[in-house]
Amino acid sequence: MQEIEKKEHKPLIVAFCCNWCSYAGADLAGSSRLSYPANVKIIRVPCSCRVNPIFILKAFQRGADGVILCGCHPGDCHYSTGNFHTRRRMGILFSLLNYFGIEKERTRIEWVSAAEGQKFSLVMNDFAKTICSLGENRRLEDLRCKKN
Amino acid sequence: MLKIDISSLPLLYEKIASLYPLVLPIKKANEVNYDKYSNGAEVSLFTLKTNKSPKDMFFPQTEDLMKFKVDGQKIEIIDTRKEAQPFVVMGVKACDYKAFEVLDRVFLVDPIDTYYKTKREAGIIITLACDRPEESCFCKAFNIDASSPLGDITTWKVGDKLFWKANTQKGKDLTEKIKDLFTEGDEKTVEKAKQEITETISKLPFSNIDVNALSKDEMLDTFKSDKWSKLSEACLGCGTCTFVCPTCQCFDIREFNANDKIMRFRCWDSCMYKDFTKTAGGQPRPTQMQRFRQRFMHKLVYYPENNDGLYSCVGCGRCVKKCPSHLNIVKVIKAFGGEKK
Amino acid sequence: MQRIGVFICHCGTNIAATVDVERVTEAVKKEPYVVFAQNYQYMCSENGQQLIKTAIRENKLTGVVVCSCSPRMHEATFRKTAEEAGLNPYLVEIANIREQCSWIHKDIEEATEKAIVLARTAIAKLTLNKPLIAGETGVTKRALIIGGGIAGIQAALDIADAGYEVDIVEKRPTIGGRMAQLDKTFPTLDCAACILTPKMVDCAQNEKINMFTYSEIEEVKGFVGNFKVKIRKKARYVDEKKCTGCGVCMANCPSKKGLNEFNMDLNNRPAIYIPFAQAIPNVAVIDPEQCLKLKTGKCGLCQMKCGAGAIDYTQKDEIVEREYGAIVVATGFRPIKLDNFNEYGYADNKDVITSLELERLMNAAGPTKGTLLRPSDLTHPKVITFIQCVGSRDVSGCGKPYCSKICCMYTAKHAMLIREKYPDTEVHVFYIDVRTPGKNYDEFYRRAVEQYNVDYIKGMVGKVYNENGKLMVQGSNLLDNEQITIPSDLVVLATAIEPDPSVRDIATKLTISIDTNNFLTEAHAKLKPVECATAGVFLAGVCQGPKDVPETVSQASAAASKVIGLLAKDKLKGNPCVSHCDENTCIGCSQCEQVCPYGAITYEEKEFRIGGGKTEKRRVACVNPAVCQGCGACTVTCPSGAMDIHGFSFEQINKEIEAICKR
Amino acid sequence: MEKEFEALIPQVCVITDIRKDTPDVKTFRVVALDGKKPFIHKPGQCAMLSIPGVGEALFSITSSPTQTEYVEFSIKKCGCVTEMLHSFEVGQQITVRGPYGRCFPVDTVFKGKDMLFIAGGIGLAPLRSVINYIRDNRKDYGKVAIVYGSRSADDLVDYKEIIDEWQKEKDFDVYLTIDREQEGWTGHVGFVPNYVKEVNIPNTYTAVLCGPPIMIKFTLQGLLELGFEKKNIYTTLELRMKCGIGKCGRCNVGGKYVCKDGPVFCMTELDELPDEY
Amino acid sequence: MQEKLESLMQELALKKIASGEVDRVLAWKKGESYFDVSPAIFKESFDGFTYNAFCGANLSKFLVEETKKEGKVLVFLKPCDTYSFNQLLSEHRINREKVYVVGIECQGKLDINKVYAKGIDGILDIEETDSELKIKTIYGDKTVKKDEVFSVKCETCKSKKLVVFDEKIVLNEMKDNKEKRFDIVEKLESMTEEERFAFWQAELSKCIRCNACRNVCPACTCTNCVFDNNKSGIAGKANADSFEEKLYHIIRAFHVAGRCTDCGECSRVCPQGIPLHLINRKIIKDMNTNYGEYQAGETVTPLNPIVDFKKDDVEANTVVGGKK
Repeated sequence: MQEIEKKEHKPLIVAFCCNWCSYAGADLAGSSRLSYPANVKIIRVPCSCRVNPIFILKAFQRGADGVILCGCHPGDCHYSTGNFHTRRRMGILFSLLNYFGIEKERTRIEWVSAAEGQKFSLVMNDFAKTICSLGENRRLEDLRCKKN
Repeated sequence: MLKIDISSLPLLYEKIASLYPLVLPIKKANEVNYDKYSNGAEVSLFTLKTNKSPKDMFFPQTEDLMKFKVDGQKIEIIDTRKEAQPFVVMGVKACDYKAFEVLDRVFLVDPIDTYYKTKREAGIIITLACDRPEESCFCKAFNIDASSPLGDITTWKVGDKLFWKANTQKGKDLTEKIKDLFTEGDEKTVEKAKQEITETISKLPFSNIDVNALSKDEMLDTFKSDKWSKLSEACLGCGTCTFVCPTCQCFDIREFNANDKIMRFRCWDSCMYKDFTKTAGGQPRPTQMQRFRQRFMHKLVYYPENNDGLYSCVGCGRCVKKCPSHLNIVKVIKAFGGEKK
Repeated sequence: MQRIGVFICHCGTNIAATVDVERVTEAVKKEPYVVFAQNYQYMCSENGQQLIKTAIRENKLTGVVVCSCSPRMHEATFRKTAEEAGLNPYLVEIANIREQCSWIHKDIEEATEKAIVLARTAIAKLTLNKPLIAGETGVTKRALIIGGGIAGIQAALDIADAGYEVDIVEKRPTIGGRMAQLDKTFPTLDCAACILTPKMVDCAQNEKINMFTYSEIEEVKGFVGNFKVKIRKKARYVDEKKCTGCGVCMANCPSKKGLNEFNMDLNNRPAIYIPFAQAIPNVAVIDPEQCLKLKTGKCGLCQMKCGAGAIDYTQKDEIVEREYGAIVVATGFRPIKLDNFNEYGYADNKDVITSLELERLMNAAGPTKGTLLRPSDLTHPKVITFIQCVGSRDVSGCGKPYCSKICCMYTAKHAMLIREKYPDTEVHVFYIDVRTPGKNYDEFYRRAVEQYNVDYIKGMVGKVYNENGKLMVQGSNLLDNEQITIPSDLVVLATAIEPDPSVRDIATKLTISIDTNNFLTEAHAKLKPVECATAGVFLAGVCQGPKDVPETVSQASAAASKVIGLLAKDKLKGNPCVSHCDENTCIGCSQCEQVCPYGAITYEEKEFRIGGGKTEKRRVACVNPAVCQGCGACTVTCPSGAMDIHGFSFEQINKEIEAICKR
Repeated sequence: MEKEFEALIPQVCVITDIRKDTPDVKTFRVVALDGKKPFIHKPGQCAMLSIPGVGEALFSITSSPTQTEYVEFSIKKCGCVTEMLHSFEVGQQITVRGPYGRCFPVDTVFKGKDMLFIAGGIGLAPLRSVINYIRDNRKDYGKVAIVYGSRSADDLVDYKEIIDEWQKEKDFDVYLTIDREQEGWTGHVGFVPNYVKEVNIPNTYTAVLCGPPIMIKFTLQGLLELGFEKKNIYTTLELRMKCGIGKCGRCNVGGKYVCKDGPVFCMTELDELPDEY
Repeated sequence: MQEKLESLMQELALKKIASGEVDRVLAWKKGESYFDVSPAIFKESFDGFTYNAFCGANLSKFLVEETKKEGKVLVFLKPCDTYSFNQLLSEHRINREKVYVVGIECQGKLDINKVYAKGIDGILDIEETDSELKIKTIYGDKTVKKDEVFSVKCETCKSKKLVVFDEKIVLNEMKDNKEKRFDIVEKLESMTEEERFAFWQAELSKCIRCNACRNVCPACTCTNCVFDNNKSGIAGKANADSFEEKLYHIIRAFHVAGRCTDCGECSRVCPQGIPLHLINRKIIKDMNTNYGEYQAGETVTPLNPIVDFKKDDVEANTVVGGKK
């Protein structure tokens, strides 16, 4: 038992949140005191469509174990069409990553509105749980970024 | 002269690998390259041309030079050089072996490149005589005898046997440690095989190349020749030729910002890349023709000029096979008259 | 060398209770470029801000990180603080250690760790921040109003009153819109025409107002303050300047079988017509679909009879190009089509009518000259049944899920008016709920019930069918819990309203968003109800959501005040966090242009030096910073990486990722 | 194992002084961590400075070998490394390796000669080393003439040193010029190549040129017109360099590696090289 | 037949040059042997002009630079090359007015490496018939059926339609083979995540980062690639860690998504035989399945699936790369 505890890897999750909906949703989760794991770290972007696939790969390279994108619900984008683009791009990217054998569950996209603090917290808890069960990201790691 | 059944080679690999790391042509995902032997690896020793040359073993495509830790205004340098452990490279062909001499003349002249030197000293090279040269081979043009390469140990494949001969002390020491796998071999069989190979080589389509016939014009005339633009017109500017070449040694020094340190490493670079010589201030070789010319001028003119006439090409033919546009040094040599009349 | 100051807010105990602010302060001091770190009770307070200002001055800070609440809360505050201390406001970054940290984590250790990471990330980003200066653009001092209904008219008058030029573009031949069709208005029962027509006349007479009736929007380019709009003036075949509105042409027109749109198709009009007597402009228009001259070439009567010589059969559509600083969209509504509601028998029975048709039937200028006669046999209906919520609050998919908002009140109005004028008439109203919030609204409804004895039945109507010339209205009375059938002479459907279909096209041209019900989306449901996400475009009236006249008028005035506020500025300050293109890298592939929701990207052929004294012409993307809103869609689409965005640059986000992942 | 010296591994040095020479040129004084001069060099040689995480770049050493306390680099802001260097404050550590390259032939060819130094802008940096070397070994050399020009008075690097020291030196003629008229400037106005012709230095001098390519081109023309011989004209080349030890192949021009065989070249040598610098 | 085609092409080229209609001709030139063909510009001399089963190179990308020069160029494009040409037109990379496009017949191109793989080496000469290669080697004569040595891109030819041309030379019917286009992709999809990972790890670990795939790719016409641009944060030349190759190929595939015409040049030129086209083809397959059939380059349109969208697109999480 003890050994298992020692080996337990604390996953790191990078969440990209759009400024208008999901970041506000996260704020609401905060002001509603709805907790989610501390290893979820949020990066604010103007719109989910600002998230370049390079950012996602970079996060994995640097040691993230899961990457989640949050944006306004389709149709509610502050910039009217941004998240529609995100949806396609990420559909293609996530599928491609999976095609390369990277676990599908490591990448996720969720639509969280400014009013959905509850959802934000639920999503993050769920995602963190999923990543925990997947364990450390080994298939898209960069050994140079590991501690030694 | 020793010999071993080709069918027993797996035993030999195991045995050597139990003593030293063993590197030899291994087939992975359908392609043969030099790779570290491990149990279960698909060894393809007799593949004539590995995609990459064995220069990788001494001058790796990417090599850490040092690390830095930065703390405020302070910098700490961490030397990452390791004491090189002996290792064995097996199956090196005559051309690739000759290429080490070309590299030595770059890395081992003052100031000595210790990264290269330590590996070069630690490496035990087992060469393999060619038994079935291909149409892209033209090592003979550079006076390389594919039938009897040098190295610490030379091997020949004759029929179902591999003949083994140690040339140097390093080679002899290794042989000593594994000699129970061998039986005594007959020198004459090898001699006969050598003759056959030499004969085959003379039949190769490129056997008419004669670098001595290369026009002995003034260097600058060759440089200014209008042939270059025609020769290079299909060049894509990729680095395939340079990266498969056993003698190309251009490198870049770059840094990687890892999480807790900065790693400075060097990696192969190619004079064919457009950013190779580019600076904020300008670009001395702005066109692909100039970059193409630089590569071949370097191989056929500049390098020999600095190295007692030794060409920086060993006729391995990899660029002939691999260039996406089928441009290669043979065409250049021929364009400048390097053909037997 | 950069000099960064980090300020950690306790937010009373909101942060300090779970985050060890002292430890965060010590930790950030070790980060590169940080020369100053301090924590304080309330950073956003006067004292806290003063502290920041002092530190900026004393330590010559080149950047500030505030670890506090969400940037959505106080980013603007701290930017202003920095600016007051002489630091570019965009050299301020916020680390959100309240909403994203102290409020959601209980464990002090964990929360402190995270706060440090968040601070580190903000510092990392800040090292790449560039001072940004908001660009300025001029403002064309003229507004465009799309739609000439009461919303458009009110907005136009308000804006004109402030001294700015206004253009109204109305697709119909006259302004006035739906309100002109109404008979009386609730809750005061004054005549719609009496209160509307003076406003219409004002519009016509106001020097500042320019009307483009019978015109449509062809193309919209540009951006807030600088819109360039092409207006298509459809051919009227009547010279507006010459026509006196005498009506001789109408009398002489032989083709009289056109449906009168103004009267909800309840009667006919000639091919050349003036929609109604008080039309503004009072100018005739020829319906080309109906006009014999235009269709067959034979006729020309009107031209012969016209004393003013205003008729011109050769007239063509004309495109006018105008510039505007702001745009108000007031495209209004129409009643929904009732194709999905066979149960009410609207298509089969002439005497099942919509409320708007009833308005016309009751109007003195309507087809029956104001006498309430039922359409089938022009007799006076004795029993009238109103059915409410026809197509409204309908989640079955046949109608609209929303409440059309005006039906309860106008039904009460109709019922009351009928009972007033024809006391012998029996009036029944089927309703689901009666919603009458609004000043004097409930009183109005109660008058209908109490004073005029209108029979309100809570329940839905299942079917309306014709039995021996009587319309049988079968419904349920929920209060008495019984099925009832009311034989009626006239059935009036309180039909749901929907945005005018032209709004879709307008929305596309203006790049403003539309919700699932085709209503235009305001920038914020509560705080920006008349603004659009697209700067410089404002909403008025039902195009944004169901509204009655008073509400429409107030929204129109609100939109007008926003427009006036905008036009009053000589320069507009833009958001500097916008895209920009590295022209040396751009290959002109046009992908970014495709994804830009604002049309902010255009392409230009530019001359570039390529070395050796030579130049090369290349097609490169150019971003109009005044139009760009900074979403970043282009940055990801760009394959060459030429597109980047200030404030959220490639390098900045990369740096943030690196900082977050550092363990 | 005692690790062998590796030319690619730098030493950590520290910046002990930063002097702002012009709006975009700063001179950095650098010593090793032990406070001593990091290496012994010859005039005209270069060294590789680097800021880990930012990059490495080659700079000519501006201080004279006769300066035994420290080395100095005059650096113009023009790229990411230089920009970073400019933002540094005293006490900052950087890494240094070198010296690299061939120096000016101060102990052979230049000995006993009359010297003409022509520099434009930051081109004075490598020459300052030679000039000061000559000052410190005055008896070994003949007369010295210096023609130095820049865009404006503010852009004249080391102006104070020139005024205070060089101009006062015996047998030193210093000619300063700026490209355009400027308030407060009483000296010569005009481009360097023209000024060189105007001051009319005897063609028996040995000339050393350093500056932007366009200046070199026209000055060289001018010198040849004045009857200077190519074998008496020297210049320095600047190319993209990475390793500094003639191995990485980047600065290869003809058979030469600029980092190893240069950067100092005699004009006669350059004539034999392909025109790719 | 091959010779007939070749001579017709040459005739046309000569005619167009003689009439002054075009200034030069972009075609293939024979080098040291039958299969040694390079793209080349012909102007005065047509020495070495050739068109045979080894003329696999897609000439469309050369036009980006060619059309910047003076004068009009005549180019021979195979059916799949015409798609690239159209795509480049969509991206404003080629000046159409400066090109005279001659669409030519293609019965599938061959891969000399597949000949080698059959154990045939020391090749001196090759004679091509309609269905076979007669190969003379120093180790004896061999015969190989053409359809056994089709280059990867031609094994599953997506289309033999010439989508753009000013003139065409087609003597025989051409057959595509698009039914099998996604077979290997599907096979990979049916593997488990772990197997797929192992497959790609093995393939990509061979990558030597020579950039041949990028430099040959007609969709990669950036003058300043993100991998060369230090500002991008991912600039790199080294395959320093297994991550780098993945990053390189994923980002490259993503950057050409929607613009890749599936011409297969990347796989043809890879010196390490990495089936790079399978990456792009997966994206094409995903886009076809989820966002509607689309073939880049079929028409000149800048609107491709990656810049387009529908309001009711499938959710990104539901698009999967294959089996769990």
